[in-house]
Amino acid sequence: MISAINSEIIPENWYNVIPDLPEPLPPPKDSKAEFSSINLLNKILPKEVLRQEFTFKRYEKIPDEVIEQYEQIGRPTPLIRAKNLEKYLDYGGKIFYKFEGATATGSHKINTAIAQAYYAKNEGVNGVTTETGAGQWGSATALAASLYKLPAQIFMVKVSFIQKPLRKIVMNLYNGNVVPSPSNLTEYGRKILSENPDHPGTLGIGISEAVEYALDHDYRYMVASVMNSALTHQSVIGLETKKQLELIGEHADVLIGCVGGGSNFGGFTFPFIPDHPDTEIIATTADEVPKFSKGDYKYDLMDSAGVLPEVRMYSLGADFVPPTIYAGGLRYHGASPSLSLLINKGRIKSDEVNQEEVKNAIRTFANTQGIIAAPESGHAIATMLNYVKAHKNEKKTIVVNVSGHGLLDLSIFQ
Amino acid sequence: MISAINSEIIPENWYNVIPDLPEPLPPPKDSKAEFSSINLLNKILPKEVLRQEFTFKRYEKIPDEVIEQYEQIGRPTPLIRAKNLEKYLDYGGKIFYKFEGATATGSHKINTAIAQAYYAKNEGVNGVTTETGAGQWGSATALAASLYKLPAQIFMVKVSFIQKPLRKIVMNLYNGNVVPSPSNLTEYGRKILSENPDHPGTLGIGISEAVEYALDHDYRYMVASVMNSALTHQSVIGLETKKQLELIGEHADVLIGCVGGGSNFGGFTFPFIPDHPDTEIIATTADEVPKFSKGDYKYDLMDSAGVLPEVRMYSLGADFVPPTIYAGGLRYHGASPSLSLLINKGRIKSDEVNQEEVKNAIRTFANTQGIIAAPESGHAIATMLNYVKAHKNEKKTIVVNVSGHGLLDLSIFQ
Amino acid sequence: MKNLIPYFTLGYPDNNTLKDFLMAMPVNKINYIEFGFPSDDPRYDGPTIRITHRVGNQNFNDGFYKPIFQYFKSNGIKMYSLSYYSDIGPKFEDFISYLISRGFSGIIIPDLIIDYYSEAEEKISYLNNKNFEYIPFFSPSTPDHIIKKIAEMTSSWIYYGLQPSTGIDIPYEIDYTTERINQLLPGREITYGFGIKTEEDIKQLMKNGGSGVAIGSYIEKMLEKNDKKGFLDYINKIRGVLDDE
Amino acid sequence: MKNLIPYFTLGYPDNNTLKDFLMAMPVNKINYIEFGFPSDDPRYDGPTIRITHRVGNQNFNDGFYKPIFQYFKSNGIKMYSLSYYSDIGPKFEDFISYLISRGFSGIIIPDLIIDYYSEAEEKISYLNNKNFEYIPFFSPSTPDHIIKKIAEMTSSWIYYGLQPSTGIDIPYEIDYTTERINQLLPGREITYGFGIKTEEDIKQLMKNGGSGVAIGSYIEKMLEKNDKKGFLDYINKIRGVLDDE
Ligand SMILES: Cc1ncc(COP(=O)(O)O)c(C=O)c1O
Ligand SMILES: Cc1ncc(COP(=O)(O)O)c(C=O)c1O
Repeated sequence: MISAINSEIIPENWYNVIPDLPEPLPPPKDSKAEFSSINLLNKILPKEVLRQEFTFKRYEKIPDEVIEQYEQIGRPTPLIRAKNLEKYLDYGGKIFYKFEGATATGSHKINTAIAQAYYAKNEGVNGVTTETGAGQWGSATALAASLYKLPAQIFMVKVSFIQKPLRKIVMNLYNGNVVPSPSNLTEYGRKILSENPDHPGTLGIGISEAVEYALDHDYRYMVASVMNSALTHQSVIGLETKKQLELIGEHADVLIGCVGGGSNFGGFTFPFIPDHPDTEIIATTADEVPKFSKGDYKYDLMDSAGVLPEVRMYSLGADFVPPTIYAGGLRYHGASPSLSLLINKGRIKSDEVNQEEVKNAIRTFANTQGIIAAPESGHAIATMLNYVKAHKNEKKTIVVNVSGHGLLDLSIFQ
Repeated sequence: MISAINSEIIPENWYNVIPDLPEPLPPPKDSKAEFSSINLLNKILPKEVLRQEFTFKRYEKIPDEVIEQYEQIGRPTPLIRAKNLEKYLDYGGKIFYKFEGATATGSHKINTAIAQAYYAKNEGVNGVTTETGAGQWGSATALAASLYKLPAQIFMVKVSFIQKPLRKIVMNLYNGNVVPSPSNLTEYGRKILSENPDHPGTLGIGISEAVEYALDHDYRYMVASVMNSALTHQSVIGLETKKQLELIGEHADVLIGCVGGGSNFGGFTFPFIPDHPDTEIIATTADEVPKFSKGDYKYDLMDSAGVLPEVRMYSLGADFVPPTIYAGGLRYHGASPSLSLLINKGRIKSDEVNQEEVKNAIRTFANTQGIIAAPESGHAIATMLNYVKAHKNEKKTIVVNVSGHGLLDLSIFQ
Repeated sequence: MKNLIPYFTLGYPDNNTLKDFLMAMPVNKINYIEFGFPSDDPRYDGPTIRITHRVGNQNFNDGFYKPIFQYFKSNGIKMYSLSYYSDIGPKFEDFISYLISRGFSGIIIPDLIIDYYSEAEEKISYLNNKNFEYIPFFSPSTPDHIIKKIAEMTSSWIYYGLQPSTGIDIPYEIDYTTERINQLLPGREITYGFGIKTEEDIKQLMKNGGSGVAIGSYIEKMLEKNDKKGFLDYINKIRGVLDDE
Repeated sequence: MKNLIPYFTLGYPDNNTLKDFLMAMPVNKINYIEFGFPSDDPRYDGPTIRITHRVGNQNFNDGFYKPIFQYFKSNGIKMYSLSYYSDIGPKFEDFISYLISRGFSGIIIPDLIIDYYSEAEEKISYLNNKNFEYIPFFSPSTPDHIIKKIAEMTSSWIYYGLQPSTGIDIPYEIDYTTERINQLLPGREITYGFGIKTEEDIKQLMKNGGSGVAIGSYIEKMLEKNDKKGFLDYINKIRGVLDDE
């Protein structure tokens, strides 16, 4: 919204949690003895992104050009008190939700996509490339690239490409070139296709194709989540939320968000870590992907193809194949290292919810608040509803991050 | 967005253009000699809505409970300067857009739905009912009813019901009961079905069914557009826009919006009528529904079934059947009487754009501003792009109303 | 004294019944009377009065009413014609001459400023020149600036319709209405009409500065039922209400 | 004098070549030396040094190096061991006794506060009690409060790695880094290492208060090529840069 107050709500700096973690963050490491995938990052990430990946700087200035685009795509996003829901639940406390679905591409993903595309553009590269599963990240990448007039080459897991034709339309409207992966745009893709022309594709194959494409065409690879730089960019969510709460004189007792790779969750909650020691923070995952309860806190591959480095995180194993759940964005086997550390040290709690709970939560949220949440965000809402039930008589101020809208995922209710 | 400034942007009163029209508004009249469809309104509309339909009051206080729900569903909506588009067009003037797609149901329709449902609830009726074509209005009605805990019975034109299954899911998520019309819930529907079980339905049949249902069940009928009360409720769009422009010290030289029945357009532009005599105002329709250029300014039926009164308006005839254009909301044969009068008197200009222009406009807007506009709103954007081209060297401040998002209409790009 | 202005469509329900009612009316209780000349398209009237026009159109006969008009004129009761411009427009001057010849004081033309606004100024000047009262007809949908402008072109009383059409039961707001009208037309004689609902409302209108009320649909219903007693009681009752104020 | 601290993985590329380089090194140009004890899992080292561990693991032989350690000790050069806690943890006290017996002054344990933070305090106290220097190893990902806390538990110099792992070319920011470190650890002796890129950077680090630099990957590459002259030139050059400051 254009108003005098906008510039006060969008922060000037991103927040990086590294210097405020309870213990040192185990750095990424190479999984192979001879080949440095950390060095590979040097060739495929914009220099600035790489720097931010390993910086100890607590505050990172957001470039003016990025702030301008944040405003263009709908930042600050609203923080709304869910009064109808409070009444429906007969809850004496307060429930707020931050709505990242209000951004142009309908989820928080655009926050880091814009930053990464900006840095890539600044370094004079030819374009950007990435992989996408359900298509949220591909959409954000396509739009961000378009905003900075860069071509975007997107490798979409073939089975999703076929199942979700609307996502392809969205990416095309944003000027993105989308191909089903495996594709014949890369040697790696061609090899797989020659072995099995009907290969359904995987995120790992998509990453490998995107990385190869980046190296061959002087493109840069865009990182969707998990890595620290992405979480830093997403901190715009939490920083806005803090400011918005401050403006109305509220203090968050509880923060709740959902975790795929951890980017919306980290972006939303980490800015509260340094100065809100008493705020309860809860990370929700799907029952079907129980990374925090059944996963190990260990070094593991970020991607099943082993192209990217290993990081220390909660992981169900890089080759973990979850059931085809409706929340595509939560199928990831691990979680961002900083988030994993905070969970391991007990600063952040975790919760798991099942499909039925999530669907009901989305329904309740829709018919009280009007917002049809993304299936991923539905998990956070379900945890919030359970929390209210379990703490009925404590008048807490609960803030939940609704990371995206679900208008392109309605088929789960069919 | 929750912030100190919200309450300053959402107006306290709606604006009613009647007392500021250049000439007296011809009142509605009955089309049949013996039967008063104006009297019928008395039985099917909430009393307050009916009063607002014929009031001369320039300002109508928005009830606190309505303002509260306006905030809940995302008001104020953003007014964003389309800087990326300005750059893309190399335009020396300024382009702003008001984005009604940011509301919960994704279009301006919710603004009047909330008001009507509130008044119905207040009068202690059993529920609300309406007809819907493409589904935008049905979604708004369902949510508004749910917010005030009223049942909603929605008659959806059968052919759309079949073609747009996602819309049905949305209405269900909002607790709405949706049936394909003709249905067997009404005598009228049963009669039609007995003659032709495969009847595809029409808006006229839907209206007749809804009116019958309202009379039989002590429900109230919800009015989507055309009528003055709906335009008054929609004035929240223009009043917010005025305030937002004021806050940033801008003056609108040109206002552009699209016209189906005229509710988003009237709501957006009318508040500028009394004190912006020099502001150019342009109403866009589809080439295929050339009501302002080829229609007559005459008394005509509001609905093809002749249930509602006749009004004086630009009309292509109540039995006009437009080609199946992609913008369902613009197929209406007429336009609100007050808007028609303002066009007839030359205060408001009109424009028509064709499908290809509209698709290109939506594309351009998407890849510069990130917003995928509704096909209806795409018409306003197309007119704006043409305007900029034709007035390249005049540095105007143009404000366009983007009445909804197009995420549930993506198939037009397939 | 506040004005009570009864309305009759000429020829309804038939000439004799109407004459019977008219002649029974106590002339000391009224000072204006409004006669509807049957219209082919009485579009701003509600269903009750619409029917009277259809019936009246069959029955109306100038010869029959000439002495009746004469009777009211000689009793000092001012007569006003209610006519649609869509009917009289083509023979406007003839029709005005006719009204003058029958002793009418003025005319109410509900569709003139609505559907023929561009001709209104000229016609009003014409009437002014003829010294024939043009009674502005305003309603909630008349814009403020037009109320002012038209009122300034005339000096007679003003007819304000509370409803968009006669006999239609739509919520209206008396205090707001009179406040608006008093503000736009300070000191002007205002008659309220078109679907006034209760005696309470009449009291309120008068208390707020109204100078009279016009009664139509209610009377037509009693004519339809040939309920002369009911009609006379009603006239007396309303007269009482007006005098109370 | 600013410190130049060369790093060598013991046993790389083979015992004799390494000895050749070590004995050729001008002892007046260095004051500290860092010896990597070959690790099974040198996970915080980059690819260059990772290989040296694998090779060194095959070749290392205490008997061979005992006189060399003796040589440095007698020349007044302080020796520090770089060892992974994952290797030495199970036999920690024995290993420290061994290092003391070989004349070492202290130890750098890169994974201690990262992967074994809960054991760090106890181990550091143990080393303090033994009067054996524990050299804190910090990097960009060490949180502020931990830098402070660990530094307070020690009094020796501090090793700050500019990179997440050795020999990796990731952008770093010298001014921000030294500002942070000077603020957190005022007056403390800081050695910078892990992938310093240019002589300019070394100058800048020293100008901003650094007390020395550690050089690793570059030296290992010259050992691999058996380029003793290159190695000696490099030592001289860096010495010059440090002395310039
Ligand atoms: C709407 C939405 N929420 C959440 C996620 C999970 O990702 P992350 O944990 O990185 O926020 C995704 C990923 O696709 C998403 O699209
Ligand atoms: C998004 C959108 N815009 C515009 C319209 C046109 O209606 P109106 O002219 O009443 O605003 C519709 C109607 O369905 C709509 O859904």
